[in-house]
Amino acid sequence: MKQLRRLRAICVLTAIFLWDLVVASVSVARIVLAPTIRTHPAIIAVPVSVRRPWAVALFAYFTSLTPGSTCLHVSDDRTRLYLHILDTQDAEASVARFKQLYERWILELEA
Amino acid sequence: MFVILLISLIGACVMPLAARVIGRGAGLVIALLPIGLLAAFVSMAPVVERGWVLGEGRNWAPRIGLDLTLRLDGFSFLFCLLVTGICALVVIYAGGYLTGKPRQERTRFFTLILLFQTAMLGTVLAESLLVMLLFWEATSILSFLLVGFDSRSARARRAALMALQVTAFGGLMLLAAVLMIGHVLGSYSMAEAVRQAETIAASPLGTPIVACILIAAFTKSAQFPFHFWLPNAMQAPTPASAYLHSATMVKLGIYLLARFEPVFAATGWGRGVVVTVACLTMLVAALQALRAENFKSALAYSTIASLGILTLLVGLDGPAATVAMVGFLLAHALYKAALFFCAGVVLHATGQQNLRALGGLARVLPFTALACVGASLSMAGIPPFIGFISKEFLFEAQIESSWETAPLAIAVIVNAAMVGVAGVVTLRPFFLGGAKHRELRNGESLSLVAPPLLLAVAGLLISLDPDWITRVALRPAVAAVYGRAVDVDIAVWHGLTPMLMLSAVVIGIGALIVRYWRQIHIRLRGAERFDRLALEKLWERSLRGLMHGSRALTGWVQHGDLRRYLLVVVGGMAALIAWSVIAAGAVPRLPDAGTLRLAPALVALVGLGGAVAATRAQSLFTAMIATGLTGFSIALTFMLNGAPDLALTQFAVEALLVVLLTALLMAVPLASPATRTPAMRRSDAVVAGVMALMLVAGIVDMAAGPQGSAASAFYSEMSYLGGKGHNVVNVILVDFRAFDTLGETMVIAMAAVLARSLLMRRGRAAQEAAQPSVHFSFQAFGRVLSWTLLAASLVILWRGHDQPGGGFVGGLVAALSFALLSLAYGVERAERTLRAGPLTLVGIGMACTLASGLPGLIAGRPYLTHLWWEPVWFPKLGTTMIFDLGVYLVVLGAVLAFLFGLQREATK
Amino acid sequence: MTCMGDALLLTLPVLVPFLGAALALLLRKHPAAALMTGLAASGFVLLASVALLTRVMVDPRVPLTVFGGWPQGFGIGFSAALPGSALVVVTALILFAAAIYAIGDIGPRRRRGGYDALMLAMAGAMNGACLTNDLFNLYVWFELALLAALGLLTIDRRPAQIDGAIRYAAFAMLAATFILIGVGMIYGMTGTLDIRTAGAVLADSPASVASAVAAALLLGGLMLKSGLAPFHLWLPASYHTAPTTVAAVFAGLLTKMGFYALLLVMVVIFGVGRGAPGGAQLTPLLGGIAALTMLLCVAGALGQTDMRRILAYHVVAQVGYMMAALALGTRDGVTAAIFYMVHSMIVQANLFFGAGLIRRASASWDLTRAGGIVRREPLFALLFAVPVLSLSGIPPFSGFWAKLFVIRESLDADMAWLGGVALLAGLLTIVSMSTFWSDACWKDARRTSMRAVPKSGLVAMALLSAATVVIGLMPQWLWSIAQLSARLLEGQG
Amino acid sequence: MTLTILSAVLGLVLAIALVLAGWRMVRGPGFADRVIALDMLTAIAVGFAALTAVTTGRGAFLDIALGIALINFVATLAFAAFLERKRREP
Amino acid sequence: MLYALTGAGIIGCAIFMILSRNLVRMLLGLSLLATGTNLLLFLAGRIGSEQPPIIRDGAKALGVSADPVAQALILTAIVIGFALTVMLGVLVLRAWRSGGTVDAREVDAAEMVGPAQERDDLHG
Amino acid sequence: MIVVAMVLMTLGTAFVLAAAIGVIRLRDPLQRMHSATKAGTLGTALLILGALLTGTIDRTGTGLLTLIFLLITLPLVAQVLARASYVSGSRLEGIGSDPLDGELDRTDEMLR
Ligand code: NA
Ligand code: NA
Repeated sequence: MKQLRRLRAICVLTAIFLWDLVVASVSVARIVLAPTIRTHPAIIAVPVSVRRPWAVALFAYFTSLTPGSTCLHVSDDRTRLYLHILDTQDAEASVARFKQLYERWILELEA
Repeated sequence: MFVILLISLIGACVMPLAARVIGRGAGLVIALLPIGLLAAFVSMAPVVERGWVLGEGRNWAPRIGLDLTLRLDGFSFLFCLLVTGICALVVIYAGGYLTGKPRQERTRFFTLILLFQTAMLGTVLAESLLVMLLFWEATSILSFLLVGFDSRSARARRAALMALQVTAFGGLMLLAAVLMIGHVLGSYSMAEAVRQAETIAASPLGTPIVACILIAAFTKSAQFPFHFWLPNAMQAPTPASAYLHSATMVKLGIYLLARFEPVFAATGWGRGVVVTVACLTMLVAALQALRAENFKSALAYSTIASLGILTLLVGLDGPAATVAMVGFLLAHALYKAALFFCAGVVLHATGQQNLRALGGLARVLPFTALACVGASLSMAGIPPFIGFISKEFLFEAQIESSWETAPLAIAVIVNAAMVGVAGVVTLRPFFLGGAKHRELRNGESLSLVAPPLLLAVAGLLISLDPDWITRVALRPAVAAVYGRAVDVDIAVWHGLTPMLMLSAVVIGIGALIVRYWRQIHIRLRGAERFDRLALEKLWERSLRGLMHGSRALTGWVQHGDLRRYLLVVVGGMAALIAWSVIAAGAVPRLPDAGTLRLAPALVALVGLGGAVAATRAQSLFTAMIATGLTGFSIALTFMLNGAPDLALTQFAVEALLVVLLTALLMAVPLASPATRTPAMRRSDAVVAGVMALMLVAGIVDMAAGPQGSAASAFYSEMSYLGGKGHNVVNVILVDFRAFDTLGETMVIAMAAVLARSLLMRRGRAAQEAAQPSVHFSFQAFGRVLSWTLLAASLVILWRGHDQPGGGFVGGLVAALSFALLSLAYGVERAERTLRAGPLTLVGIGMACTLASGLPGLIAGRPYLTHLWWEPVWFPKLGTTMIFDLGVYLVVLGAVLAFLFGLQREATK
Repeated sequence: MTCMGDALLLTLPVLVPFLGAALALLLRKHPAAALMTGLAASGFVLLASVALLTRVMVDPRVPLTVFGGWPQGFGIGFSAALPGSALVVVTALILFAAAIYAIGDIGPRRRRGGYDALMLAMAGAMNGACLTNDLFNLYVWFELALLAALGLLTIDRRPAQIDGAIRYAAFAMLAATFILIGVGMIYGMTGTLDIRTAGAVLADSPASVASAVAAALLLGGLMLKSGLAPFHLWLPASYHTAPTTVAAVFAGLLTKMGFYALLLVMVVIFGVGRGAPGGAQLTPLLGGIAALTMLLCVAGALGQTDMRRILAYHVVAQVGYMMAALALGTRDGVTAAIFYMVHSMIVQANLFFGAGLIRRASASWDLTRAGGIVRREPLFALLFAVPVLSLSGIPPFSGFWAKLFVIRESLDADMAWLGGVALLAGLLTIVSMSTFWSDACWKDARRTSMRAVPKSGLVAMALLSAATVVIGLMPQWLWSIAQLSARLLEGQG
Repeated sequence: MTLTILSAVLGLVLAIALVLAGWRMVRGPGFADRVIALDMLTAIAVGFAALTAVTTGRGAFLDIALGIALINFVATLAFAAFLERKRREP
Repeated sequence: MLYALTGAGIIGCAIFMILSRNLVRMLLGLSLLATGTNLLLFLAGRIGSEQPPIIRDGAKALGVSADPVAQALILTAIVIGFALTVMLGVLVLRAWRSGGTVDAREVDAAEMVGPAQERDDLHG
Repeated sequence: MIVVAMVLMTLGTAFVLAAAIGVIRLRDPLQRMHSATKAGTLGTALLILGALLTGTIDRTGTGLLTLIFLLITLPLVAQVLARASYVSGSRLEGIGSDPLDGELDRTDEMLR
C-alpha cells in the first residue's frame, strides 16, 4: 500500500515536472521575446515541512523547474528554501503554490 | 724516433715517481731519461751529418688527412740536442733547487718538465703540420702550468694566464695557417709546404697564411708587440724559466719562421715585416733590459732581444744569415740557460733578486760566480767564447744581406746593451756592492753549480774547438734551413774584418754601459713612457675591456624582461618566415572556393571573437572565459567537420581547464594592472598580426596544394581488417601510431610527477581546508552525478575502439567525476574516495601501456604489435585494451594530481 | 632472427627507460630502490645502445622496426641509421654517468620528488628522438623531454627554479607550436609523416610558399630548442637553477637533441646541402645565425662569474659551432657538425659535473669564491682539466678536432669568414675557460674548510673524460661514423 | 533532402544563438553573467551534436551529445564554486 | 581559407597575450595558442567531408570521411597542450605563492646573479 | 513521423534561440539564468527528441540518456548558478525585499 502510494507520488511528480518544464520554458520565451522586457523578480523564503535531506533536495529540485523560479539557497537547518522568482505579482500565492504542488507529493514519498 | 718519443712520454709519467722515493739525488736519477735520449740522438749524428733526412711514418688517421710522420733533419737535430741536453741539466739542477719542497710538488715539477721535453721533441720532429700543431699547443699548456707552478701566488697565476692566452692566440693562428695550407695544397706535409712555397704565396690565401704564421711565431718567440708575456713568465720556477723561456720553447717561433722562410720570402713583403718586427723587438727589449732591476727580468728582456736577433737573422736573406742564426741559436741556449741557473742559485740562496740589493756574492757563491762570468763573457761576445763567434756572424750576415744600415745600427746598439746587461748581472751581484749577504738560506750544491758550469765550459770549448759541433750539428742545420749545403767556417779568429771592428765598437759601448749602469738605469726607470711599451697593460686592459664589454652586451641582451625575449622570438620567427618565403620566390596559391557552410563558419568566427575578446579583457577571469569560448567554438568546429573524437576531447579538456584554472585564479588577483604601455601594446599587436598573416599565407598555400595521404588511405582500409576497430582515429592512436600515444602517455605522466612535487599533498597542509560552502542541492546530488560520470568514463573507454571515445577522453571524464566530488564535498573527500595516490595510478597506467606491447615482442613481432582473442561467446579482446586502459589510468592519475594539488593550494 | 634481434635492439633504448620510469614512480617512496632502478636501467640502456651501434657498424643493412608490425611508412618506425644510433650511445653514456654522479648529488628528498622517473623518461625521450623515422613522433619526444626537464628543473621548488622553469616553458611552448604547425604543414603537403618519404616528396615538388613557411617554422622552432641566437635568451636564465646532475644532462643532451632534429629536418626534409627546393633559401641565414650565436654567447660567458652561467653560455656557443658546420651546406660540413655534436655533448655534461664538484668543495657557485682544488683534490683538478681543455679546443682532446673540422670545412666550402668567426670565438673560449680553471682549481680557497668531493662524482667524470680523450686520440673513428652518418642523412648510404 | 536543408537552417539559427551567448560571455558585465552565458553554450553544443547526427546519419554524434551533457555541467559548477569562493577576496 | 584565417587569428591573439607581462595572461595565451595550432593542424588534413572517420557497422573499410590521421595528431596535441597549460599554471601558482606577484618583471629570480642567488642556493 | 520530428527540431531550435535572446535581453544575471537554463535545456531536449524521431539514427538509448541527464542536471545547475550569482554580488533589478539578507554572505560589489 505504502509502495503504491509512493509510486503514485513519483508518477505525479514526473508529470508535474515535465509539464512545468514546458510551461517554464514557454513563459520565459514569452517574456524574452516580448517587445519590452517587463519582469517583476523577487526573492522569497518558503518554509519547508519535509525533513529528510533527500526530500528537501527533491523539493528544491522541483521548485527550480517551475516557471521562472529557482531555489537560490537552502538554509543550513534545512527549514527554509529561498527562491528566486523571475516574474511574480504575488509572492504569497507563489509560496502557497509550491507547497501545494510539490511538497505534498514529496511528503507522500517521505512517509 | 717514435720509440724515442714514446720513451720520452712514458718516462715523463714514470720517472718523476723517483722524486717520491728519493730525496736529494732524485734529479740525477731522473736526468737519466734526457741523457739517454740525448745519447740516442747523438747516435744518429752520423746519418744527419751526411745531410740525410730520417723519416718515419705511421698512419694515425689517414681519413682526416692525419699521419704521424716524423722527420729528423739537421735543424731538428740541433733542436733535439738542445732540448734533451739542457733538459738533463735542468732536471739535475732542479733536483737541488727544489730540495725541501713537498714531494708532491717536486714530482709534479719533474713530470711537467719531462712532458715538456716530449712536447718539444714532438714539435721539432713532426713532419705533418697538424702533428706539429698538436705538440706546439702542448708546449703552451705545459708552459702555462709551469709559469703558474706556484699557483698560490696571484702574480704567478696572472702571468700564466697571460702566457697561455697570448700563445694560445698564436696557436689558433697557426691552426688557421695549417688548415689554409692544407686547403691550398691538399696536404699537411711540411716538406710539401716548403717545396711548394711559391704556390702557397701565390694562392689567394697566401697573404692570410703568411700573416697567421708570422703571428704564431711572434707570439711564441715573444716578438714585439707580443713580447710582454715573457718577462711575466719568469714567475715560473727558475729551472723552468731556464728551460722553457730561454733555451727551448721560445725558440719554436724561430723554428717555425726558419721552416717557412721560403713561404714568406716568396710573398715579397714577408721579409720586411719580419725584419721590422725583429728590429722593434730588439730595441724595446734592450732598453727594457737596461731598465730591469730584477735579475731574472733583466735576463728575460735580454732573451727577448736575442730572440729579436734570431728573428732578424731569419728575415735576412743570404746564407750567412742562416749560419749566424744557427750559431746564435746554439750560443744563446748555452749561455742564457747558464745565466738563468746562476740567477736561480742567487735567488735560492738569498731569496732576493733585485740587482741593486745584491752584492758581493762571489765570496759565498764562488762556483756560481765562476759560471756566471763564463756565461756572461759569452753573452757579451768576448772572445774566445762562442758568443763572440755568433756575433761576428751576425754582423757578417747583415753586411751580406740586402738590408743595410738601420738593422745594422740597431744590432750594434742592442749588442752593446747585451754586453751591458751581461756585465751588470755578473758584476753587481757577485763582485760589487760589498758583502751584503753573510747569511744564506741555501748554499751551493753540486747539483746547483754543475749545470751552469758545464754550460759555460761548453761555450768555451765549442768555440775553441768548433769542428765537431760544426760538423755534427751546425752544418746540417744550416743546410736544412737554407735548403742546400753551405760552407760553414767557424773559428774565433777570422782576421781583421769589418765584423771585428763592429765587435770592438760593441764591446766599447757595452763597457760604458756597465760603468754607468746605475745612472742609465735610474734615468730609464724614471721614464714612464717605457711602461707603455710594456704593452702588457694594454693587453690586460683590453682583456678587462672585453670582460666589461661582454658584461654590458650580455646585460643588454639578457635584460630579464620576458616580454622582450618573447618579442624577439616571435619577431625573429616572423622575419625568418618572411625571408624564407621571399627568398624561395614562390607565389601563394589560393584554394578553389568550395561551398562554405554558414553555420560552421559562424561558429569558427565566434572562436576568433573569443580570442580577440581575451586579448582585450580587463580581468583575468574574463580573459579565461573568453579563452574558454574559443576552445568551445573550436571544439564545435571539429564536430561540425567530421571529428567527433576531437570535439569530445576538446570539450573535456575545456571543462577540466575550467576546473583547474579556476583553482589557480582563486589564488591570484584577478584585476591585473596594466603591464604594457599603449605603445607596447601596439607594437605587440603588429608583431602578432604579422606572424598570423605569415601563417595564413602558408596554410592557405598548403591547402591549395594537392591532397591525398597514402597513410590515411591505408588506415582507412586496414583499421577494421588489421586493427579490429571501427573508429579509425582510435585505431590509429592505439595501434597504427600507438608509439606516439605511448610517448604522450609518458608526457602526461611526467606532468603528474611535476604537479605532485610542486603542489601540496595530503598531510602537508597544516590546517585542513575549511569545508567550502556549497549549495545544499549540489551536495545532495553530487555523489550520484559523480558515479554517473565515472561509469560513463568506463563506457567511453570500452567503446572507444569502435565509437568516439577511448582512453584519453575516458580518463578525462573520470577525472571530471572526481572534480565534481571535490567541488561538492571538498578535496579531502575526493582523495579519500580515490584511496590510491594519483601517482600510483599513473605508475600502474604506465606499466599497463608499456606492457601491452610486450606480448607482441615476445611473439617475435615488433613491439606494440597487438594480439587479439576473439571467442565467439564474448566480445573480442585485444592487447589494445590494456594499452587504452593504461592511457586511461595515466590521464586520470595525472589530472587528479593536478586537481587535488591545485584545489588544496586554492583553499589554503 | 636478425630481424627479431633488430626489433628488440631498437626497442630497448626506449622501452627500458620507460619501464624503469614506471617502476621508479611506483618505488618513489623508497629512494634507495629508486636509485637502483635508475642506475640499473641506465646501465642496461648503455649496453643495449652499444650493442645496437655495433650491429649497425657490423652489418651495412640499416636495422628497422615498425611498431605495431605495420608496413614501413604506415606505422611509426625506428631505424638505427647513423648518426641516431651513435647519438643513442653518447646519450646513454652521459645518462649512465649522470646516474653515477647522482649517487652523490641527488638525495632522498629529490628522489621522492620523482627524480629517477623524470630522468629515465628524459632518457627514453632522447633515445626516441634519435631513433625515430617519424616527424610527429619526434615532436612527441620533444614534448616528453620538455616535461621531464621541467620536472627536473623544479625538483627543489626554489623560486629561481620556478622562475627559470616558467621562462623555459614559455619558450618551449612557443617552439612546440612552431614545430607542430611546421609538422602539420609537411603532412598537409606530402601526406606522410615519415621523414625520408616527406623529404623525397618535397624534393620532387617545386618550391612553394607552404614549403618555405614550413621550413622557416621548423628551423625557428628547432633553433629555439637548441638555443641558437637570437632565440637563446631563455637558456642562460634557466639552466643554472637546476641541480648539478640535471644541469649536466640538460647541457649534454637537450640543446643537442634540438640541434640533431634541426640537422635532420634541414638535411633530410629540406635538402640543405643538396640545393633542394624548400630549404635552400635558408642556407645563407644559417651562417649568420651561427656567427651571432658563437660571438654573443661566448661574450655572455666572459661577463659572468657564476660557474653555471658561464657554462650555460658555452653550451649555446657550442651549438653555434655546430650550426656553423651545418651552414656550410656541404656533406663534410654535416659530418663536422655531427662530430662536434658528439664531442660537445660529452664535454658539456662533464663540465657541469666538474662545476658541481667545485661547488661542493667550496660551497659556492661563484668563481671568485672557489679555489684550492689543485691542492685538495689533485685528481679532480686533472679530470676537470680534460673537458676544460677540450672545450677550449686544445689538442689532443676531442674539442681540438671538432673545431679543426669546422674551420677546415669552412675553408673547403669557401666560407672562410665563418671559420674566422669560429676561430675568434675559440680564442675567447680559451680566455674564458683558462680563467675558469685557474680560478676554480689553482687559486687558494677562501674557505679554510673544504668538503671532500664524492667519489661517485669522480667516477662519472672519469667516464666522460675517458671518452673525450679517446675521441681526441682516435678522431678518425668518430669522423668515420660522422661521415657515414652524413651520407646516410643525404640518402646516399 | 528537406531534412538536410532544415538542418542547415537550424544550424545557422543555433550559430546565431551561439553568437548571442558568446556576446554575453564576453560583455559580462559581471562574472555571473559570463558564467551563465557559458552554461547556455552547453545547450547549443548539444543541439549542434543532434543536428549533425541528423545530417550525417551517424549515431556517433549523439554519443558526443551525451558526452557534452556529461562534461559541461561540471565546468559550470566549477565556475559557480569559483564565484562563491572568490567573493571574500578583495 | 576562413578556417585558416580563424586559426592564424587565434594564434595572433594568443601571441599578443603571451607578450603580456602578466603570467596568468601569458598562460591563457599559451592555451589559446594550442587551440589555434590544432585548428591549423586540422586544415592539414583538409576540411571537406563532415562524415566522421568511423567505419559503419557491417562495413570493412572507411568510406569518404574527414582525414583520420590529422585527427589522431590533433588528439595527441590537444592532450599534450592541456598537460603543458596546466603544468604552467602550477608553476605560475608556485611563483605567486613564493613571490606574491604574477608580473613577469618581478618574477626574475632566475635572472639574478650574485649573492642573493647564492643564498638561495645554499639554504634552498 | 518525419514531420513531427522536423517540427520538434524547429521548435527546439527556436527555444534555444529564445533562450539566447533572453541571455542578451534580460536585465540581471539571475533573470538571465532562468532563460539560459530552462528555455535552453528544453530546446535542446526537443532537438534531440526530434533527431531521434527522424529515424536516421539508431541511437535511441543514447539520445534518451542525454535527455534524462540534461533534465537531471538542469535544476541543479540553475540552483548553483543562482546562488553563485547572488553571492558574487550581482545587481538584482527590481527586487523589493531580500529575505536572504543576513542569511547568506554576499559581496558588496559585483565581481566583474
Ligand atoms: Na735568413
Ligand atoms: Na747588405
